[in-house]
Amino acid sequence: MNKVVAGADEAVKDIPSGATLMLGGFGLCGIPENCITALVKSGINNLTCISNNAGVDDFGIGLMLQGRQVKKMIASYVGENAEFERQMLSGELEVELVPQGTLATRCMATGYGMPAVFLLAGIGTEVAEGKEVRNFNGKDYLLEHAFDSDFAIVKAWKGDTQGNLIFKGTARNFSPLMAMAGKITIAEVEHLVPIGELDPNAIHVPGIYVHRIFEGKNYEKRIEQRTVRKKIS
Amino acid sequence: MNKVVAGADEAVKDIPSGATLMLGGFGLCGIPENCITALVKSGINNLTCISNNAGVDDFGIGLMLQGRQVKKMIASYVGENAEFERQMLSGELEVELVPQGTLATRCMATGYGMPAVFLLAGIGTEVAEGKEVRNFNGKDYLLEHAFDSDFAIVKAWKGDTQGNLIFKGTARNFSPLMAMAGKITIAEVEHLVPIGELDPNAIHVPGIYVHRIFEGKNYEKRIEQRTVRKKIS
Amino acid sequence: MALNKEQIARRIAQELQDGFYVNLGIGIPTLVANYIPEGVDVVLQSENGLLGMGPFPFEGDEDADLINAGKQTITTIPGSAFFDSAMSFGMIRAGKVHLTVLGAMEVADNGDIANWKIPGKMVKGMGGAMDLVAAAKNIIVAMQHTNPKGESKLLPKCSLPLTGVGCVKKVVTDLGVFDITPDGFRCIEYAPGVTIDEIKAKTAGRLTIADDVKEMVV
Amino acid sequence: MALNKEQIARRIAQELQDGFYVNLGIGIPTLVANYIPEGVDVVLQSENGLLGMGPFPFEGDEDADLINAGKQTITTIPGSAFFDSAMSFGMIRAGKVHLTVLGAMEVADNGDIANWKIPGKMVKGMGGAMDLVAAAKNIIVAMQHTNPKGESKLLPKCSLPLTGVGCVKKVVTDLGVFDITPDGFRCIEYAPGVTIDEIKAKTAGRLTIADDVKEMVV
Repeated sequence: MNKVVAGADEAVKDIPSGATLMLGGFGLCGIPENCITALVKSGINNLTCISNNAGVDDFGIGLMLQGRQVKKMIASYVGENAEFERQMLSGELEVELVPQGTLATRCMATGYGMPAVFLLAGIGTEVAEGKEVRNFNGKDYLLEHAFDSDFAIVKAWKGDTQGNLIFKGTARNFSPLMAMAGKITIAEVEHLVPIGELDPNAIHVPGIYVHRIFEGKNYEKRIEQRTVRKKIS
Repeated sequence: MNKVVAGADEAVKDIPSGATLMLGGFGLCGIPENCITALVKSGINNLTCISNNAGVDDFGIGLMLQGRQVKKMIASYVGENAEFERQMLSGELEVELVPQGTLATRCMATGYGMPAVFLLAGIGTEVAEGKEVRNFNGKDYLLEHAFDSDFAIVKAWKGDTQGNLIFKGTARNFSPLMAMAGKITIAEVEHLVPIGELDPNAIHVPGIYVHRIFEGKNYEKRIEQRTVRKKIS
Repeated sequence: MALNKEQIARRIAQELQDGFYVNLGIGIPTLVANYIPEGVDVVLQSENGLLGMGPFPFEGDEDADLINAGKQTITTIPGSAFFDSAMSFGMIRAGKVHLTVLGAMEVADNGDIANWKIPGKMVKGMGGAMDLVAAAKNIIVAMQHTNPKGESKLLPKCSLPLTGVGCVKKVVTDLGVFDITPDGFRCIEYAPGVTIDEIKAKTAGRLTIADDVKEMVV
Repeated sequence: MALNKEQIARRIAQELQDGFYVNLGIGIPTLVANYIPEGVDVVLQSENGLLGMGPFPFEGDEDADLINAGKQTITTIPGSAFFDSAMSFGMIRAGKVHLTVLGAMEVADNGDIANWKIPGKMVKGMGGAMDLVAAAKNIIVAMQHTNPKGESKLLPKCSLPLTGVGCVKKVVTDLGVFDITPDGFRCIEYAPGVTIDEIKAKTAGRLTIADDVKEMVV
């Protein structure tokens, strides 16, 4: 069951304007760089993007914001993205801010076929406004719904031609959850290997969830906050 | 953070009669053999056991049924365990039969701090009796609650002294989910290794969920249905 | 002449399409794996936590940590992946499995299925069947047309406790192939040597015969 | 004299107990990792998917695939484990993390906290803070006692949009240590050189002084 496509342009070519996309990554860590470049090039717009952050001004989803391709962001953190904050405060960009764990769990719910779950985060805050509150064992929870996403786009460390994925370090973050949640899931990987090369016990996302896969090129893997210790010699 | 205990007897010694236990395994595959032996020896009773099956008559949880240690079984499958079926039909044993996916997801809900989830299985059947039904996007779902379990007892393939666990093959099944759901989680492992030996990317259950760990002995790993092909030479 | 189990499995195998992820239940459904058509690439899911199930192991190669949902020793094929039971049923519920084949004690002409319990007598438990029938996109039942007493298992209404409601799409028995339609069972194929009259006589539920009904090729 | 950030962090580190799993937020809380007491074995959780966070890497050893929740490059210690964000917040919600330390813009005397938004002006987003405060067993806030304008951040009621309700257990500021009680903030320690009068003057919320209030040891 070969799911390999030629590259990012082919992988995203049928994504239409107006689509809802999930994009993996936390900050700039583990973002699908190749696909984002292809999406920027494609010029599609009116997108709804579900992603923990929106990159920075000049990298990651920030590039799609610069190009006014995004109609709505569903995210947990604006962070240091000035253009994101500006578009949000000016009302140009529709923004749904979702607590990070709720965001992750709503992605998981989609991939696990659960329409809704009850979660703690946001009880008593503006996040709870308009949401159903229910008490279980003396604690209040919010009813939170699974996402409906047309495409999920993630970057993995290794993948095989059948779509099995393995992530590395904290670049895993939301990506496996989103990979499981896409109606169509596109995975770009740093290392594409033949089937049989990955340890079946160590796979994070089984290929059944992945529809297209390719080996990405020229990863920049930009670091947002380079923090180091001095070597004492 | 060393969680190593001497062995099965020590690991289970504070489990009281009347406790609710989750026990990993599917059929006889991946069951915590050492801990079950220790539980049988301990003579505690009035237990509620949550486990996909109850082993066979003379192995696994079947041994605890034989010894009348179990008051209630929560399981998806009786299978070929004649004593289980007999005790259930005679009313000696209280039994809650739960669809397998619902059982797994209710375990996961516990470990993920979700009090309840909506699931499809059992709609329109006797499993739905007395349960809340709710429609999402035109489909009916049952409200299913997380389990409340005092102890979770699982067997893993490898584990380190900090409680990180890795499972092998289909011996994984319910075990990671249950490991995450126990108020106290006991893991017996085939290979106990020093910290740092397991690949941090390949760990199925992080040690935060595990309270006691030891290397098991004399694994029989009995096969329920030995099915083979003939070699054509 | 009615089909044997192998032939039922072979007929069901014709339903497999290239690229399908398939879950095969215990019994006749397991045999379907032996008849996957040439050139059709399917991946078998075992709900106890495996994608990429292979054939039974050679003698001496059995691994206690490698079984299918029927607890039989199996093997894996290259590209396989293991996962826990929550993910396994998660992918089933999320509609990622294209086809589920399972056995049944009874099927009703509206697609209801019963296969897990005979009250007061036999209780095997539902295992994963309720999850599978509630969630799978496409469910084919493989079973004998009648029970050992000769009574029809294709009924107007199930008499046994249900496993799922209105979920079966197709039934393949030793006598023929039946789609579930708003008008009940529709016979689209009959087994070689089996007459329509025999099918009518042995089907208790509502039954229509397709205009283009034909002999099964197995 | 009021404490500096390092001293606040050092004081909070005294709350760590052997065997704790701890989540440290961005800012002062991150510094707590530098002052873990001798003989106290704690494991640091980073909610972007890591247990067993180590110190910052040596120059040249930075790995873009290895960051903390503040997006800083970090290292791991032996015994670490990576996982996805759903499991990360799952273990937080399930109460497996013993202590969470985070910063705040405002804390109310009933334990409410606000730290994610200044309407119309600054919206960083709540990130994982709402999940952490809603679920963690024990939450300590590390912050300056007053804002840059000199206004108290320990209030009778938060003026900013809330992050969580009634969840903070303890506040450590540059002026002292405060438990949240039914009677509001209770000062249990004051920073060296800081007077109770200064604390009273700079605390807008209800405040009591513990009978055994003492000078902080940092």
